[in-house]
Amino acid sequence: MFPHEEKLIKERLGREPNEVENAMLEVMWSEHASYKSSRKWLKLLPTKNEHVILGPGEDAGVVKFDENTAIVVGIESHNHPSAVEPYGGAATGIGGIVRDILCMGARPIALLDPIRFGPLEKERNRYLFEYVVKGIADYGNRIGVPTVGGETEFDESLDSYTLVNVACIGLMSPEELVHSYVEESGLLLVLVGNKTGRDGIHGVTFASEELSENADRSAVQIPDPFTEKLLIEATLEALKTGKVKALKDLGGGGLTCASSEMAGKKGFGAIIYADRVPQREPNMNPMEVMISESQERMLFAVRKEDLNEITKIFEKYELEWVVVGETIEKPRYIVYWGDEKIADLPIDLLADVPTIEWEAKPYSIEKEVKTPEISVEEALIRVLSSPNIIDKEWVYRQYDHEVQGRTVLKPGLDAAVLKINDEYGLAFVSDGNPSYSYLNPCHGAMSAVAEAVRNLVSVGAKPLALVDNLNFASPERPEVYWSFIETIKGLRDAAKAFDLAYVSGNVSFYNEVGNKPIKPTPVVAALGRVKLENITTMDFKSEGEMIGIVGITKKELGGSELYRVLGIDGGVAPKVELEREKKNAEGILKAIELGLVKAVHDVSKGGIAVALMEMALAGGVGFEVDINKVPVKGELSPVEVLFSESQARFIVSFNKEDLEKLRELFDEFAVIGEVKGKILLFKNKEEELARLSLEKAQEFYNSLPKLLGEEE
Amino acid sequence: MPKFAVIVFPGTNCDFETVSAIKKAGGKAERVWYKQSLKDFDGVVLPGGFSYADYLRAGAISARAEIMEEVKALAGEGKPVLGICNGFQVLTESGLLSGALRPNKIPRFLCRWVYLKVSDTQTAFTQFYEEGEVIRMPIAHAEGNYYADDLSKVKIAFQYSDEKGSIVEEANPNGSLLNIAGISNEKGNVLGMMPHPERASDKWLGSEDGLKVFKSMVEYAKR
Amino acid sequence: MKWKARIIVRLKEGLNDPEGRVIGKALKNLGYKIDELKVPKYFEVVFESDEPEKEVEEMCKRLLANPVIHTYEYEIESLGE
Amino acid sequence: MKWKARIIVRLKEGLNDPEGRVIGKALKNLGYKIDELKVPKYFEVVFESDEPEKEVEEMCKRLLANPVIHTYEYEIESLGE
Ligand SMILES: Nc1ncnc2c1ncn2[C@@H]1O[C@H](COP(=O)(O)OP(=O)(O)O)[C@@H](O)[C@H]1O
Ligand SMILES: [Mg+2]
Repeated sequence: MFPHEEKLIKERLGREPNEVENAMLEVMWSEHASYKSSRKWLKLLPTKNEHVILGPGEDAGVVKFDENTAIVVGIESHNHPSAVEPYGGAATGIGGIVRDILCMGARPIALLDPIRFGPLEKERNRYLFEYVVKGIADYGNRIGVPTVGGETEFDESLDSYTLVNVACIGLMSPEELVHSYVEESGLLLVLVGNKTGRDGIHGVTFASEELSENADRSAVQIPDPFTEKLLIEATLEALKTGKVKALKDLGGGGLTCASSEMAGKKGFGAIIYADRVPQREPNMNPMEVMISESQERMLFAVRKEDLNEITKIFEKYELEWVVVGETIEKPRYIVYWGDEKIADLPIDLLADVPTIEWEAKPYSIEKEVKTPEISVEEALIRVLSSPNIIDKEWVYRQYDHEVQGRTVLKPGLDAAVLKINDEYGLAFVSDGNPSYSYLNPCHGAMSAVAEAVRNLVSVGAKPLALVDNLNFASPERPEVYWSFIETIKGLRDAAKAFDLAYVSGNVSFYNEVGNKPIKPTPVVAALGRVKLENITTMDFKSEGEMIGIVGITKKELGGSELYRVLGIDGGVAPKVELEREKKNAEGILKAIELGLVKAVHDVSKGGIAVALMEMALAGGVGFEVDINKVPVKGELSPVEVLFSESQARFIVSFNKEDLEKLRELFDEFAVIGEVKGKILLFKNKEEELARLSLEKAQEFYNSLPKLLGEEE
Repeated sequence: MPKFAVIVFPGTNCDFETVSAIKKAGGKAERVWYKQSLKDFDGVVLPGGFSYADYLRAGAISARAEIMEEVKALAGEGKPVLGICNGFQVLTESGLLSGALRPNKIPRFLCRWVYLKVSDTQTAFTQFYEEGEVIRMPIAHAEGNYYADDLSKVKIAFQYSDEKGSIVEEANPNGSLLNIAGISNEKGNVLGMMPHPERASDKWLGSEDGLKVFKSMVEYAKR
Repeated sequence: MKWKARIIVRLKEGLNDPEGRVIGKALKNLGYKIDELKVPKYFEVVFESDEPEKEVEEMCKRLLANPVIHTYEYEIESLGE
Repeated sequence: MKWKARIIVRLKEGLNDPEGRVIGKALKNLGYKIDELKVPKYFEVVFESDEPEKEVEEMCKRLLANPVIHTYEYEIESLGE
């Protein structure tokens, strides 16, 4: 808390808060819980349209899939805890987002894990990477929620740090929605799940401070997926009774946050009997109990006469429960410890935190640079073997991505697809491009949305809704705050262009190590709806198919994978032209609907070269392309054509007879080659630029275990 | 129509899709919490998941639950008992099938599709397959490496194979003895398998090859 | 009477130990000269009993070890009343 | 010189320990009077070194334990040349 805030609290309260009150206010007024530095800007984001049942404001957003089906979606970061204890930090991140979905009334059905690390050459980064993945695997697998996709990125700027974001979706029918707030007094507040220990006592404030060298153990917790799984089943069974009046999980801010928000949102108050909370550690004091962030706990509001019916369900699942308080008419937040009243605050004092606007200072680092002289062949090999490009199979094979029996498109493709009913599936994907965002925060943010949309349409899905996770350094740095605002503007404009809304999101500030800010890292997760029979994949299907490119290639290599492997920091980041993005995406959907394309893949990291290689490897068949046929704007060398990361582009394969119909769908379309043989062959007119056997390419592509020192 | 109990232990997580697959195969099926009784059921399926979070050893704690006495009795009567993944681990841990499922040769969780050769069609769960038929199903486990010092009391039902049905080392995902993916007791009414037939019972999910496991079981239970 | 048992459950001789191998390899990669690394399971149990030896033996047989693949050993220490 | 280290890695006091709790409960269900059950990690490492103490300490810090949540202890025994 800042001094001016302490002063304001004293004024509003008319006295000094006591120690317990102060601790509670401290967590509620933290950046993490109050969004005080971001709230004002987040309001710029579009949050409503015909698909939105419930926008931001509760634990997760709700999207209409069809008349009988609603999808709950949320995204969360667990960066600091994962940097300190990767296994537990990442695992409890999964636990948190899953409970957010659950407490809206939905069964969690899938997870995504966009995760980012420093370079793998360093021991600490390998350690963080391996244990983050293991944490996600052990938790997600054990609770039976499939992790169906994600991102894995490595960047110098994250040395010894990690960004762990997780997105989750849940499935329910719209009338099953439960809210996180009560609308009557006299309800019992029932705390269910794990005992409360001294976990994360400084967690909320911790997440809002730069990572210090000796972060103490209160920052991290031991994950308990066993209890989480029981909580999921017990909660869903309790909800079936129709007698749960409000439901919230305990996350940041613990019991204080959950109960005060549940009671206060619609103007009621609460009395909490803190001494009733089951304690895991001896001699805990009231303050510790009230703000502990122990995991795997939920708070239910039920009427007295329904208590028995509901708690029987908890007992069936051998979950500990206790009536920890009740809601009252008066809008106060009162805490007892035995007979002693230890806190008594106006309930809105906890939630009503004034915004802070920091100084924002623009920066401009984009500038033309010359691409070094390098042969296509060498560039190809360097990029194909970059950790950012190679196959992430090592990661997603550790995740049960099939449990619950819905996963139609598995990880490794453009987007995952989950079967929702016999006719339709839900596509789910996440994207972020911090290297672009660093050079140009606004266009970087737009590209995250645009890429997510491209990934959705590539599998044949029509975009439905978005969530965003904004990972930034300290907002107190003027350049960072400016980049944050630019990011929001980019996210806003891109979403508007596609008629999409953000239904939920998360902001994580203060991501820095050793006094160095991270790159602005907005991560977007997107949902789409796809007719099962339209689902398209990126693998080349058979020899003889023609290869076409949609979109224009420009000299946009700033933040590209080529520049990264060549150690070039600057350059001009790809610019997003929203009209073009929209047109091309619609064209792709149309082409898929009409059955004109065999394979579709968006062009992203690594440019055309990587997109083609991925399509070839997925299909087990080679190609021959002439890059001279690629429509370009400006003067580009062959290397630049192949590795530019210009936006709004797709590669498609198709049968000759469909060429004319395809041309009609796009303003910018060119045939660049054909699917053929077992060789990846790049030509410039007649000149051969590079040739690589499928086998060799596969070897590069599968080199992650080797980079981790696993192969004998 | 025969009725199957799909037993749910704390931490079981493939129960719903297993019930669906049995229904699709023409049987009746119910999720049965491990404290309920198995009276009135014509067969039992122990589904996949992480009962007791796999703490100690996969399946070890569930195998000591009281309901397993009922499962043993039912098996003794000749009724079909199928253990899938964690269910297979429960069956070996409880002694209903001999041997043990050890950590994978690369000791971590592995989720991928595999080919299986059907090595024995004389069981309650494989009668609708052809001898030697090659089928596709996903595996998803960390402890599926079958080991036994004595194979005399079991029959091999499924083996990891290549696409053509050859039992080769490269096709062995977890280090299992003789590429064993599934075994049954001598009578063929108790079968455990690591691959997930319920995840291969819908064309949209990649294959319907697993459906015959349930169809065979339903048919067998009708007798 | 209260007791504390320290129980070690080992893989039978001759069975390969993928978990030990991988951790050993990871330590080798960090530069140590590892000949062998094993990760037996280890339990510390505080319990009440009149027949501690018999009960610990039973706990191992009935739950903590799997006789198909494991051997076990233990020490029992008295914690008094 | 060759050495054998026995390393025990424990969760710090007060941390949640679902694994120990679940296994302890399973033993209770079998009828034993369990007060507490813990499952520390246990490693037996045979290695070559000129500075065994220093290296074991390092192995713990770098890989086997995370000082944020774990404490560790070890014994080192000489196995001669
Ligand atoms: N951490 C991860 N968890 C699960 N799947 C992942 C992870 N990282 C990457 N993937 C999967 O690998 C594939 C390629 O990822 P990526 O290169 O980021 O895709 P794209 O460039 O199309 O956005 C995707 O299917 C993605 O879901
Ligand atoms: Mg890609």
